[in-house]
Amino acid sequence: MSSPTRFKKTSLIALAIAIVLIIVGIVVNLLPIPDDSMWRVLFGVSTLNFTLRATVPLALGAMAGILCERTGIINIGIEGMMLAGAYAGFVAKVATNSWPLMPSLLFGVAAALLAGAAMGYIHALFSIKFKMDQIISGTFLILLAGGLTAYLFNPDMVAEGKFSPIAIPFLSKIPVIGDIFFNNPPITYTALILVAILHVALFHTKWGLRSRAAGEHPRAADTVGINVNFYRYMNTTLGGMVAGLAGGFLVLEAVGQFQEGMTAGRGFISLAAMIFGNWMPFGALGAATLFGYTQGVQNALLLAGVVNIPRHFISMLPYLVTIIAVAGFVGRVRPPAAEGKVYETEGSSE
Amino acid sequence: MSKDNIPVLEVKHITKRFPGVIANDDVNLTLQKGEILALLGENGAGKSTLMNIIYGLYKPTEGEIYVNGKKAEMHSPKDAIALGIGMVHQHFQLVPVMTVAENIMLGAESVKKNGLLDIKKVSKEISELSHRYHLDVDPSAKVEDLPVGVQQRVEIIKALYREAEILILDEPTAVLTPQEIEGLFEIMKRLQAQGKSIIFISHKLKEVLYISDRIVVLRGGKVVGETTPQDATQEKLAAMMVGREVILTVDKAPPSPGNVVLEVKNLKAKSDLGEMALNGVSFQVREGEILGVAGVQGNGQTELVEVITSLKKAEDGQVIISGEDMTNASPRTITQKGQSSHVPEDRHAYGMVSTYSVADNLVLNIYNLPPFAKGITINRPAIIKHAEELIKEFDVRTPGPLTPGGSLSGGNQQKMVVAREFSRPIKLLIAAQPTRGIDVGSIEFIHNQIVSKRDEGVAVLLVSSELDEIMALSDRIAVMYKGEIIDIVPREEATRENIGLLMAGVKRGEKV
Amino acid sequence: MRKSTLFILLALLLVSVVALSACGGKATPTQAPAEEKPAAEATQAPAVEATEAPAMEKKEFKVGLVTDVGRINDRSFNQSAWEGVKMAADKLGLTENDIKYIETKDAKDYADNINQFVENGYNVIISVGFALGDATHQAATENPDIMFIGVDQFQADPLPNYAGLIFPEDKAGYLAGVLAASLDKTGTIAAVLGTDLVPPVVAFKEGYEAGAKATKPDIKLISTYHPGELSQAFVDPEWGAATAKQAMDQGADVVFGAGGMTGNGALQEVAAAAEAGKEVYCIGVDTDQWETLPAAHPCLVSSAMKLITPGVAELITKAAAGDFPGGNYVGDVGLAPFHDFEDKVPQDVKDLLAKTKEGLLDGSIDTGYHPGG
Amino acid sequence: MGNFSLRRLFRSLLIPILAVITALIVGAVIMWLAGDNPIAAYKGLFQGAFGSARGWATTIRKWSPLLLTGLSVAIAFQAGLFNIGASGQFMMGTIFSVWVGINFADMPAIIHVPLAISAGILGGLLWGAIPGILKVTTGAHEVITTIMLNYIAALFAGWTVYAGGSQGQKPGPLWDPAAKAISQTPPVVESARIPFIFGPPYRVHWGIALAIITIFVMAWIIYKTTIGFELRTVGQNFKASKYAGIRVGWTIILAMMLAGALAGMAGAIETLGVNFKFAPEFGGSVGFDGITVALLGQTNPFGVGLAAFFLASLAAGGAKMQFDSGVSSDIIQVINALLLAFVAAPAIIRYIYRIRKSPEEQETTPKISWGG
Repeated sequence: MSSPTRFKKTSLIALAIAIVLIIVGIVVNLLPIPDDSMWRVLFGVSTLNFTLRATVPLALGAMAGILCERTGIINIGIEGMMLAGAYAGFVAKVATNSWPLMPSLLFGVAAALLAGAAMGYIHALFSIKFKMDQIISGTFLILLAGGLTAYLFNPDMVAEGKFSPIAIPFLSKIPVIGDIFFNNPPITYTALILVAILHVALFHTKWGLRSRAAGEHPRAADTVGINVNFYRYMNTTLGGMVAGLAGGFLVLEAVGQFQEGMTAGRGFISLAAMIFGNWMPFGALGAATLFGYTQGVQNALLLAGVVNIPRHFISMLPYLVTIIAVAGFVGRVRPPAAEGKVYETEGSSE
Repeated sequence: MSKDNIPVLEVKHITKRFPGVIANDDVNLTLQKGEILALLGENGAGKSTLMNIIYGLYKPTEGEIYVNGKKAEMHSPKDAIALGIGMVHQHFQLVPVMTVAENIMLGAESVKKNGLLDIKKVSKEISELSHRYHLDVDPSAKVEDLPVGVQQRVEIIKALYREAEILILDEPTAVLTPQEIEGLFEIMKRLQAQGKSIIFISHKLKEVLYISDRIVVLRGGKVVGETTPQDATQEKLAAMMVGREVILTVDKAPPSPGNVVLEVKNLKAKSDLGEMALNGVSFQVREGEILGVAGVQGNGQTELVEVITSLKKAEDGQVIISGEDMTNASPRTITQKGQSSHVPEDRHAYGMVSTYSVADNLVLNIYNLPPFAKGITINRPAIIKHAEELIKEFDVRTPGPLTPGGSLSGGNQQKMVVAREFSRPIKLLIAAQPTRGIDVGSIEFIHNQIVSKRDEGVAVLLVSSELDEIMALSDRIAVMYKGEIIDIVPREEATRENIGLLMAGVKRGEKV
Repeated sequence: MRKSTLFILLALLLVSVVALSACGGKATPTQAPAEEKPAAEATQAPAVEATEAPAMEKKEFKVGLVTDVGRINDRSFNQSAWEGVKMAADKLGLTENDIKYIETKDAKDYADNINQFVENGYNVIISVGFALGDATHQAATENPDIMFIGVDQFQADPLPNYAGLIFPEDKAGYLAGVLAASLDKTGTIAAVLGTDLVPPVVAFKEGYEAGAKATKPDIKLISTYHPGELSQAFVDPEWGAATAKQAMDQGADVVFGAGGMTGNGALQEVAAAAEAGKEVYCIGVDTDQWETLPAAHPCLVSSAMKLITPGVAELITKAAAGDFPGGNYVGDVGLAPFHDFEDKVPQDVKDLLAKTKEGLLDGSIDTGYHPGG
Repeated sequence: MGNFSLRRLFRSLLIPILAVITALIVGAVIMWLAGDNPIAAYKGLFQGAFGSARGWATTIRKWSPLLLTGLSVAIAFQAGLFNIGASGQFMMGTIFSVWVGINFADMPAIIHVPLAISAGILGGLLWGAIPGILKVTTGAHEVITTIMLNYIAALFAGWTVYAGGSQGQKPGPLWDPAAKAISQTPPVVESARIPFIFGPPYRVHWGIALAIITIFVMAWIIYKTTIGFELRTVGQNFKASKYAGIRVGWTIILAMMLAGALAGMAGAIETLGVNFKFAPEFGGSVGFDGITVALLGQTNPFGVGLAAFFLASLAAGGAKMQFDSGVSSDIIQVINALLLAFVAAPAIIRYIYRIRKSPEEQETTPKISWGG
């Protein structure tokens, strides 16, 4: 029996890139190549570590997008959801600075999830109940989160401490792989696990089956008694939560502080990763890795002092790749069929 | 017809109103166990609405439904499914990107202890069902890769998987090839033998006579008759289905056909779904004659008109207008150079822009011609003046030329479209369903306009699924069946019965 | 579910976020070092007072400050400049109503924000950051009666009513480089820098590298500028942190973080590593970051300081006294105290630093940074 | 008919007006919750925008870019397209106009200024054409492509003025060597600067007149020409426009080119009238503000003019608001966001104020097709 999930071309390309990267990384770091060789610069542990770190928020953002879009709600507001999560996580962390570090950080994560969920719920409410154009609703979330967090943020608030890496026993001792994958802070692990969970959930559970049906053919779902809008509300809210976690990652794990506009376009690159990954969790992870790697390698080149290509062109890569993907130049990506359409239960007439 | 045993399904006094339309008007229906009940009726007779009510998709405005003698409260298909009702929709409700097994279990999933979907178990059950009813499907195939006939089997298994005792098949043969239809009938017989009760919806007389135990005819939302295949003939059923109450007569002189204006040669085209909808259609229309295209909706008439007017691409063949090959020319070339008019079938989608004023709608496809435009500037006074004249001439009831077209009544919207299309000098008129969904007064008016165009020497191609309209207006009648013109009958030789038989795919001289 | 869902939801969201913000804001003062307080309160003070206080009193001396895109309490140069204003206000006996600031939100608004003060009859207007140079120069030309102080604004074309407060950042960087090279054990040190689009940052970097090389000629230097635009370069702590990590992965054990929030991100990353037991140090920039960035305490040996606060205060005082110096005014630089690392820095390093500072001041040591001319 | 049209005018204005009022009220509630004084804030805002000659000057100066980007988004909406790309088109307009502006020093102003503005228009037009062409030829949705093109434009613009790095990176072609390490262009030469109507300190330039003329030109194009008729028909009813013989693909590309041209013109006017140079930080939120302006103005050019004036006054009053009341001007973005929500979903306003939708009333939100 063939698997019910067939990867489309682009998601395969994205995934293949990620896998090649890892394999080359392992080989390069195990072979006795001099430290200052170009191979070490391009695929050194430090570069791959940077890649993973840049990948995590992008992957989480892409998962948020997949959650919403797979049920038929377009989400261009990931950026806003992330920012809201980042700010809420930060405020909660600051408010509990006096607690022991771990509970305080976890409280921060909870707040980030909650704020993200609230943003997701607002998006669902506007899109479904008030029939607002979903793109405009997403734009609204971006503007609202940007404005509100900037308005409320006070730099005198200082968060103390952030998540530190947790080395996984034994696994972290594996050369190269251990350094890259098994010595990370908790949200990084969560993000990677989440991609796998989301993949399984989408393609191998009742919830996933129904969610996808709501996004592909809501009428078909309705005729077998599935409440389409319930799934849309639920998944958009969950998507918001995941985006909120991406914000929480930035504040509570990566930086330790909040900064106005600190998501810095990551929401949009997540969107790009989701599209390039063809709305598949692993495809999107692959794309996010590729985009993360462009940042990592850019920095590695800068650190090595050998860069001669203007960095602007390297930074353009994710955006160019996305345009190429949506234009169908590399095996066309296919969004969920019912995306962006309001589903009303009773047809007006035959 | 009352029997002692309780009917599995009983529908009492169902009325369903949509804004401006009564789709079902006090409908009563019973279904016995193990019976195949055919529900016969033309398009728009209210069959699908009735079935959607039974299936819990629509709420009836009035009336009650009883299942196995118990009153059923139906709020959603979930309730209907729980009561053992299954439906195979006319447009398959299958998710194309999912596999057969996924589609079948959707909403009634089988889950393993660890929370994951139990595809294996479902596949096994599907295999059992397909074995028992000879419904061959591969549970792991993707639906979008399957031919239509197999997709239909998936729909049937979907209902059986939910242990449906009552099966509603909504126009199941509409999309099938003759071989597939035969297969379907075998399946239906087998289901019947296993004690399932079936409602079979169709407008194809032959099929209904062949398969059903009992026939109920619906027209205009009402039940107009009930019979059995033993008591009925195709002619009788056709008369019942089409009805005789509204016979519109139009006074017209005998035709005086001139040169050929429109010639269609071996035209082939695909439907929006990518299937062949036109399989080599050829005909001619001459000056001063009306060629009526009759046929049950969905036999390629829509595509025929769209291809001639270049709204759809022809795959093969030729469209020649006034001697010039205009196959796949731009719509503007067809209208303006080909001096043709088109009253489109779906006026809301094609014929008008509902947010535009009546005046703008009246120049929708001629806004770029003088006097409405000079260069790129639009001459608004000319457009308004034009509108005022046409409103008067065609008796379009509107508060004024600046009222949005969408706020007019259906009949007046159509008069607006007709006014635009009939008011300019043309050689060819293509009118598709020109009187659909409008009031009798407007129908009469539009019919007279069409005839007067003919009398002016215009070649008219009239496509209608209203047999009365075809009979009243046409000089020759072409009948379409499955993307082909099955026959062209001169008006004098045409009767309601022989055209009705042709519409059902029965050729002249062919025995039923 | 339909009724008032929206309102309950929006209300809940807003109230909780706003309330938490307020509560978070209050929580900090008890934790942050005491010296920080004036700045924190100052942010609220003008807001409350301004609406209540009667507008006009006698003849006044009023001082206004326009920030670069950023906050007044940015724990960096905007804040230092504002503290200079307050220091001068104390000295001159000005009330809180006589000093005021505007935070710039958009680079296009510099001129408008300066004009707010011009229109309201302010005597001295301070603009912070080289980016305001053009707007300040224009305003100074248009308003010869008002005195302007431009922090980090080099004057190529001096005006009598416009003083550019500039710093020899290369010298501060040089000291930091000497310190870094002295503490280094792995042979590799790093600098995570805001952007090469801004001369002071370049000066810091060049000085840092020269100082390090002078101390340990074979030292390996990893220094990176933020690759983004000016608008992101100073406000991308995640990049700073990730780059610091990358540098540490490549063996760096001292990291100089110079570049606003971006640099702070780097310092915090190093601090986290230090806390986890790694022997790494970090050096801050602009102000004594021990005071402004408590999160960096585990690694923060010192900071390469620009003494903006006293520089601004001095210029304001001079303006009040009527001997305002137009043109370039060079402020002081230096290293911040070692605080908790006092014992970790060997005496010979301290001596070396003292000697180096002397040499830099008397010109016997050249940092090698001589931009354009 | 007099009464009838007055009622319709009132009806069409009701939702935007209520949206503005509601946004201001919700904004006030947020300020109040955050411990700020909303009354003082709004007073400062109003005085800042209209309380003095300089306030008026600032409002007017901020009006033209908002107006033009608003028109850019609006014209795309008219054709059923969602142009999130105004900021990228603005950026390309800036780059093109600044290139002309810093060169040709000996050209008379009467030629140089129009030439530089036209260059900006061309830059935006070309950048706007890309998503149009991609949509028509490959079906790529303009929302995705314009978002991506915004980033590409910003990076490209950044590269043109890149000062070069200390590690041997080459500077960009428009970089001003006199600016040393700073990434910016040289100042636009005198002859290419748009003259002032009111010189310093007001600095109101003739660009605003150009912008106002553009309102009329756009209104003329949209409502009085066959091109406008085609744009609107494609936007209202895709199928009917095919039926009407309109070249749908070309019309979509044209709409995106017009949209791009308008945003590019905004960039040119800002560069030649206000900034006189380009530096990467001159981008701001013009693109998103344009969406709010277009929707608030109901995509009608005159409505867009009014809406842009309103948003310009908010932006202009921000400094004074902060100065007087201490309320951070970030609240203005919050108000803009709320405004966007309330105008884009009239259902919310109807829900709050229990307004029934009259049957003949049309949705004010433009129709945007997704995936089609």
